[in-house]
Amino acid sequence: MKYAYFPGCSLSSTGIEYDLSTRETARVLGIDLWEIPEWNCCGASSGHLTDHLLSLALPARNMAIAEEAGLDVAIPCAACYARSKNTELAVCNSAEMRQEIEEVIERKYEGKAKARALLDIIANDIQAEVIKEKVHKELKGIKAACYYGCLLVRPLAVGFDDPEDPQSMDNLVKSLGGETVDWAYKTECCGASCPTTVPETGKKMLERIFESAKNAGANCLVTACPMCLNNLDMRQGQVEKTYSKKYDMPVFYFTELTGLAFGVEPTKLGLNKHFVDAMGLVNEVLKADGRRETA
Amino acid sequence: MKRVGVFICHCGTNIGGVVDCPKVAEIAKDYPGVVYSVDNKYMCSEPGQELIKKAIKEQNLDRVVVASCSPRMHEPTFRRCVENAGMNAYFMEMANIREHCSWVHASEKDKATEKACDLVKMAVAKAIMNKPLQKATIPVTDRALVIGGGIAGIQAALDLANAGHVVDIVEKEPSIGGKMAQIDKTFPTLDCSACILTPKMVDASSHPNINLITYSEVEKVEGFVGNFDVTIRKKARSVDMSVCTGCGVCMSKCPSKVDSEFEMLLSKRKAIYTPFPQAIPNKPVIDRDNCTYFKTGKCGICQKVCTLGAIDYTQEDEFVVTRYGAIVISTGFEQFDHSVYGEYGYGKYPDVITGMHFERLINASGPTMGKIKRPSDGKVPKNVVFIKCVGSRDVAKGKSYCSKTCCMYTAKHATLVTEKIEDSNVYIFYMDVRTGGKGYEEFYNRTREKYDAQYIRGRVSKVFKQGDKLIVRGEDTLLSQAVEIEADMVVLATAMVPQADASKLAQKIGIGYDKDHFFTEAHPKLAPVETHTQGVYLAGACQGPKDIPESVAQASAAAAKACGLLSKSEMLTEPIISVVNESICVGCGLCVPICPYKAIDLKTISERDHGKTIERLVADVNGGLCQGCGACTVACRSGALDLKHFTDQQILAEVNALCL
Amino acid sequence: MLVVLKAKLKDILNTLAEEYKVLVPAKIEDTSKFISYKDNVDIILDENVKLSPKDVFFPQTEKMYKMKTVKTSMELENITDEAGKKLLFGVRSCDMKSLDCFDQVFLTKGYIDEFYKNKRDSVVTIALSCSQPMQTCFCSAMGVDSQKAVGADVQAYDLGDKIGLEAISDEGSKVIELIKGQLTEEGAEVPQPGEFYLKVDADGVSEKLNGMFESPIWDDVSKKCLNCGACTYVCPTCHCFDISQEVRGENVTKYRCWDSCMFGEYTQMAGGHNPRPTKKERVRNRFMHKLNYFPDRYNMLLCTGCGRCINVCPVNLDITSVIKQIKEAE
Amino acid sequence: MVDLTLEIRKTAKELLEKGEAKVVLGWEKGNFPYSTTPVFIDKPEDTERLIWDEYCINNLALYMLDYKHLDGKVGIFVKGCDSRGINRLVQDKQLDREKVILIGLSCPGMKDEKKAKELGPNADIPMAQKCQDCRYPDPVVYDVFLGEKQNKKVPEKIDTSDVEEMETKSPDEKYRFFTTNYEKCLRCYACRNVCPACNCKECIFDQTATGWLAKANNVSNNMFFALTRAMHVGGRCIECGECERVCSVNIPIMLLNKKIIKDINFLFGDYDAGLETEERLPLGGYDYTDPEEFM
Amino acid sequence: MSVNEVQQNKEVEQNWEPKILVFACTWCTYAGADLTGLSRLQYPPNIRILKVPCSGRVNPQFVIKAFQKGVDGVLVAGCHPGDCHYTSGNYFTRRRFLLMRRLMEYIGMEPQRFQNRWISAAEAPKFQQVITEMTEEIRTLGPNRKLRDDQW
Repeated sequence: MKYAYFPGCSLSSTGIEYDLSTRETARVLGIDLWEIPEWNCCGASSGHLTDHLLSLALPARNMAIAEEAGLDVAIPCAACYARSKNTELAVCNSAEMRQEIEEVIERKYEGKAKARALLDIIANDIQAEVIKEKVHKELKGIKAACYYGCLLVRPLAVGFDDPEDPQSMDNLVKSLGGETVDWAYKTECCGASCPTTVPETGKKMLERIFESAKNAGANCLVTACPMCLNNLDMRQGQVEKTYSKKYDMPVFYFTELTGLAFGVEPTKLGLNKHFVDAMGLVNEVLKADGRRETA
Repeated sequence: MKRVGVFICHCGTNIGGVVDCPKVAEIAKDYPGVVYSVDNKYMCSEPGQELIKKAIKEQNLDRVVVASCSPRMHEPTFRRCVENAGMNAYFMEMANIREHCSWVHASEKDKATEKACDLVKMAVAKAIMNKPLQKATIPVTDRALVIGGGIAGIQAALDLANAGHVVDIVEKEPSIGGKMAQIDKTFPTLDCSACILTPKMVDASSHPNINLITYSEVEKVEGFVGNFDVTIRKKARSVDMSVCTGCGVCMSKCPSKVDSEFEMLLSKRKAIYTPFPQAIPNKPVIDRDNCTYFKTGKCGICQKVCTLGAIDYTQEDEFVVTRYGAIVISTGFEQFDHSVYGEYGYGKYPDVITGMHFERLINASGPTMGKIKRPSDGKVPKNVVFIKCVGSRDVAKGKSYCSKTCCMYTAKHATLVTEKIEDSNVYIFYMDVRTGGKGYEEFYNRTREKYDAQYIRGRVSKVFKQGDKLIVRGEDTLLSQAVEIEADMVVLATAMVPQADASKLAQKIGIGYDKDHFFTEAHPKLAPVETHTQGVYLAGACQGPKDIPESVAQASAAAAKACGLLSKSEMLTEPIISVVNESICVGCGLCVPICPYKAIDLKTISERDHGKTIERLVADVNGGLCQGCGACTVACRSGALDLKHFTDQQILAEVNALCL
Repeated sequence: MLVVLKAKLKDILNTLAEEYKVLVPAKIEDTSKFISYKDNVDIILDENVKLSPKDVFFPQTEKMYKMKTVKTSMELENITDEAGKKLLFGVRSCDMKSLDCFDQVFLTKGYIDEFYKNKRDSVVTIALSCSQPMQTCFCSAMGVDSQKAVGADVQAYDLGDKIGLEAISDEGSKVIELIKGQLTEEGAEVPQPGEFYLKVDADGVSEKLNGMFESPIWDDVSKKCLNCGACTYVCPTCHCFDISQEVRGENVTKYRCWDSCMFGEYTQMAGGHNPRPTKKERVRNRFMHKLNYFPDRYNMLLCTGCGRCINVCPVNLDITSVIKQIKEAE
Repeated sequence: MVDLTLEIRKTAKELLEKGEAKVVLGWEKGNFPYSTTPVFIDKPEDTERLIWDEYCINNLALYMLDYKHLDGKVGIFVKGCDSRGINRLVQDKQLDREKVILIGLSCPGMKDEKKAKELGPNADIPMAQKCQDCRYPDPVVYDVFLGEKQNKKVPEKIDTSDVEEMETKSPDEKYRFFTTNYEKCLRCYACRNVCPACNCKECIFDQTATGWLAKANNVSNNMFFALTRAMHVGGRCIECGECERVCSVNIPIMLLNKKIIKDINFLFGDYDAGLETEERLPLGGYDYTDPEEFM
Repeated sequence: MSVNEVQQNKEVEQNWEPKILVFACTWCTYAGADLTGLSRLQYPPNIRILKVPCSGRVNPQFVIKAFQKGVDGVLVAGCHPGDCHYTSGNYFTRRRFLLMRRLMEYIGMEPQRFQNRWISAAEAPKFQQVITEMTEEIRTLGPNRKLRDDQW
């Protein structure tokens, strides 16, 4: 199983632990990730605010390179995945758009290379048994509130799971031996840029997420989007101060959990880089004798 | 040359506003054959028709061309008009210069006038070629078929039976009653639904002229008005109806329990069951999918306990073919499958239910004996939230139309909640409140004032569980702020859609249906209960969302129409049928497989052929069966087969009239 | 006799083209007929054209006059042929003889067909003798001299690589005058035609047919005929026509068009009666008309032996065999 | 060309003498070496006139229309195309199969009579166009068979290379090709009268009163005649090529018929007319799964 | 008379308007056209609707005759397969006109000039759209000379 790998800007900077854990997880699962040479930024939210053709052409160049290599593209970050998928659909659905894009990127792109969310690959393509088999250290003690965010599973054409009630991350965490909780804010927006631009509204949105996760009995949040992790992890302290609440809920990338379960060194996964201390829970999990007899 | 009279209608300003009618009348004077051409404000009005009759006499016209609205609307009117003046009805030809001209070319007046002239020219050319036709008579079988045994079907059957006609009601479910049997109270009078329905059901079952054919479906419909040969599949009940007295022993003894569809899966029924206590016929039927005997071959308790030996596992589906003169379709509606609205959490949260579930909860003979209890934990809910327009008025995910009845039954539900549960709070999310019937507005106001139901104008964006509460998040557009309500129970007022197999039934019978699969009436205003297929009538929600008063009114209307048809032993048929010119026909039989009504077959004729009498095959059209589609005329290479009123010559004349 | 090299023929035609609209026998779209002369035209001199020149004088569709209905009255408008003299070059004796037959029908016996007459008078003909008759030719048997055409304005002789010209009528001498410059005077005598493949002896046929209306041979003869109109439409002497009209709103054009006795509809009467209902009557009528009725009326056969009907008949029904059968019948 | 003439004469003589057949249809020599002509023998001694050579190209099936009311049987020699002509008449109910005794002959392919006229008798004369395209040299139906069958490997499908080549042309080129051809059409109706599929009692072109086609000869009316006849024989044409052979002005009529046959094969499934008499005709029925192009 | 461009351009300047004949089946397309009128959906005034009981009644010969008489485009429209009031009329229409369209294109008629569409009684917007599109297509093609009998 070989994929072209598109890390995207976040995974080379603020979301570095997402990149580290992705590579580790792929190594263990035997997924060969071929990083797209000189990939360019997918344009994320600013791209399609400025110009529609620009927002399609940017990811198209990366997809074109992957297509020349005959590979589908594995994309961890939700925003990059959404942009790339839109480009792929635009090219497949209209010949004129494809021609326009090909003129801009001066390459051929017929839409044969498919944009695939990393979560979709690991949770849906790879059988649960294969994952269980690879689990070295069951995640006893993890009660995760799986947070998909508003971009990963919507709209229907782009998403790979039920837009209202997605289950793929939940199933993955369960096959890693962890527990998940049923809570209402799975797909509610984390505020994206609001916490920085309109802080009171942004913090209110985050507070509601933490509140709902807390009520549901979760002791940590799991996400697949660097923007969401930023907001949930970095701003948890400010929200606690503003609303004088105590959450201290670590926020993981799902690839960190898979790495952890596969027995990879926590620091190799970047688990020590979180704002809300994650190592406490991690050590608890490692201590709990969930160790499996086998290696 | 035929003397043609041309009459251009202004239709008030509908045509006159765009088409220069006097000019068209003037130009028409020069068309070959036209001897009299005049325009008038309203041709279809009394003075307009008088004008035509006078002109026919004074100018001794052979043909009349009326340029006005669509023939689908006033062709019968003008045919009768010319007939009264002594001219053959089929000498009248119409040019549609309203729907096809003035209304659609409003901004291009002169082009529209030019087009009107062309259309009149075509009509004149065709009229000249028209031959006198007489309506033929075909026998009418004095028996009616009602498809669907809900309130509409029952009402139609009763009216037909009281008028002395024999009626068969075919009902898919084991008992008649339809959706109304599930309902508790009816708005706006709040009288109990069963109390007004069951007497009619009893009347229907005991009426000498009505036969109930329940647990059966229409398999095939052949023939035509007055002579519909309908094949009905009587599904195997596994109970011999003639022997069974409905004592109910078998039902009590039957071990296997199944979710009851009638109770909206809120409670159980047995594998051998009657859908509800007041079922008519009150004799059980075995649900073969869930009966252990049919699944594994063991059990058979019901047969053992039945003292009269009425249980018969070997029963097979039975096909009955009967001839009917008229068909009334009243197959009713179903609730819209709103699982597309994941955001309401239906199916995930048991306390999010639909209006019909609520009807069963408040129904005295329902699963909770009338006590409103939450399906999840059986507690009596305090805060009940109603969400209207679920699936209706939503082009993106649901249906584009308004389902008409939800506003009223949601108001009714709100009233009943406040009545039955003290200090309960009722919230209703709505876009608009539509109270278009007698006493409806007053009922709605009473719900708001006396029963202080909270009407919140806004849509609900999400329903999610928090603890054992259901948080309903929406917006209140009047206060323009977000709203969150902790509810104990949420009731969705889902849209009304036709039965899932409506389009299949329509294709079997040969009637039209619209994009939402509601059956298409002949004309929304002028013929709401008729269909384009003569002898087939519509009643109730199968034709569009409707409440009970309208369904009953439509049912009686449909019955009246059917009575009009069945009252005569013969009826006049459209003379527009195919006819064979035997001198040209060579008997090749290419036309025979074309006819969908099997109206053509080959017959042997004998004739003199140069001194010898010879016998040869020629095609023969059965005038009664032929419906005049004309597909056979194209298959006939030598033009021996022609369709009256749309003959090759007539159509060629119309085409030639266009030539430059 | 005045002579010109065949190679030089084009110059002759060019000079004539200044005076007349010249029509020449040529190959076109893998059939051959008389078409207006242009220099890229593929002229045929060694055999007769497949479609006879009769449509120059008696076109397949000939507009007669136009009518326009105005209110209740009607205006008539005559149609005149486009002006200008025509010159028909290379007409064979058999086709010239057919013109002779046409003249009898259209110009004699007290009735002049204006349409035909205008066309006939406006055409000057240069007949051409046949050096080698085609396989299906039998004009001599029909009393036609293949070397000397009847009624031609100029008689041309095929002298191998040269063509000899001899003015017959004064119209013809005018033509010769025009091209005199390009002609040289040479002593040459009229060549004798080659040997005919088809041998048939037609004399006495007309008289014999008088009593043969009910003869059984017509059954045999007509059995294989398909009753199509091919023979009548390529035959230079067939002149049956029908009159019809084309209606366009209030404008009507009356026209004359070829018809064929072979078609059933030709004799279809109002009320459905048809005096010639089956192909037996029609085939008999075709031969009787050519070999009996026409000679009775105009004492000349209505067949000039051009052989086109034999050439084109789908079932090879051969008039010469029919003549033989008539002669042998008792 | 194996000489069956003697066998033919013997068979015909037996049929007539035993009274099995009232008349025998065959070919006899015409006035020219290249012309044979149909002959109707009803006396045993006349069977000497029957011959079998490489010019017996006429399709004799059509003559059965004249024997519809003959009380007694008719013997008829049938090549491959003639036998399909018989099936055509039987399927169109114009011929009662019992009324005809079919004597089958395997056909080696007949010579082109028109070429023979041009090239003279001693040149080697090519095979007629209709025989070059022939796919059924052996009769598909017969009662008696003379000589041996060729069992030639029948080309699977009708050769429509000329049709495909025409289809590649531009609209104006195609129109110019067909109008120049049909401009010279004399409307002599030979193609109609020779066609076994044109077995109407009275053709619409013989009913000018109805107004389908005026008698005037111009390219527009000639095209109406050509297209209408092509549609009328659509799905029933047995590809015998007689229409093209008998056309007095050599119009390539089969180009139209073959186009319709190609389309029928493509649209409604392969169908060869005249192979049997029971199957439903392509235009005599429909299928729910017919290609949908009118949505 | 093969296509002569000169006459075609001459006619275009004389503000030629495309003339399109529409064969509409009474039960569906004619009713659809009525509904287009009822809903006041505007479309170009170049079509002339000829009512036939069923699209199955339309003989391909009418189409050729229309082109002979100088029409620039022909549309044959009927009910969607399965909706035919006579159950199977339009199935035959589909078979006949699948062949006819290809034959007309084969002899050189531009495909846009002869179209077939299924338009039901409820599809007023589709009727408007089909007519508008077809009129534009034919306007760009110019007047039709092919098959036209303009000898008179």
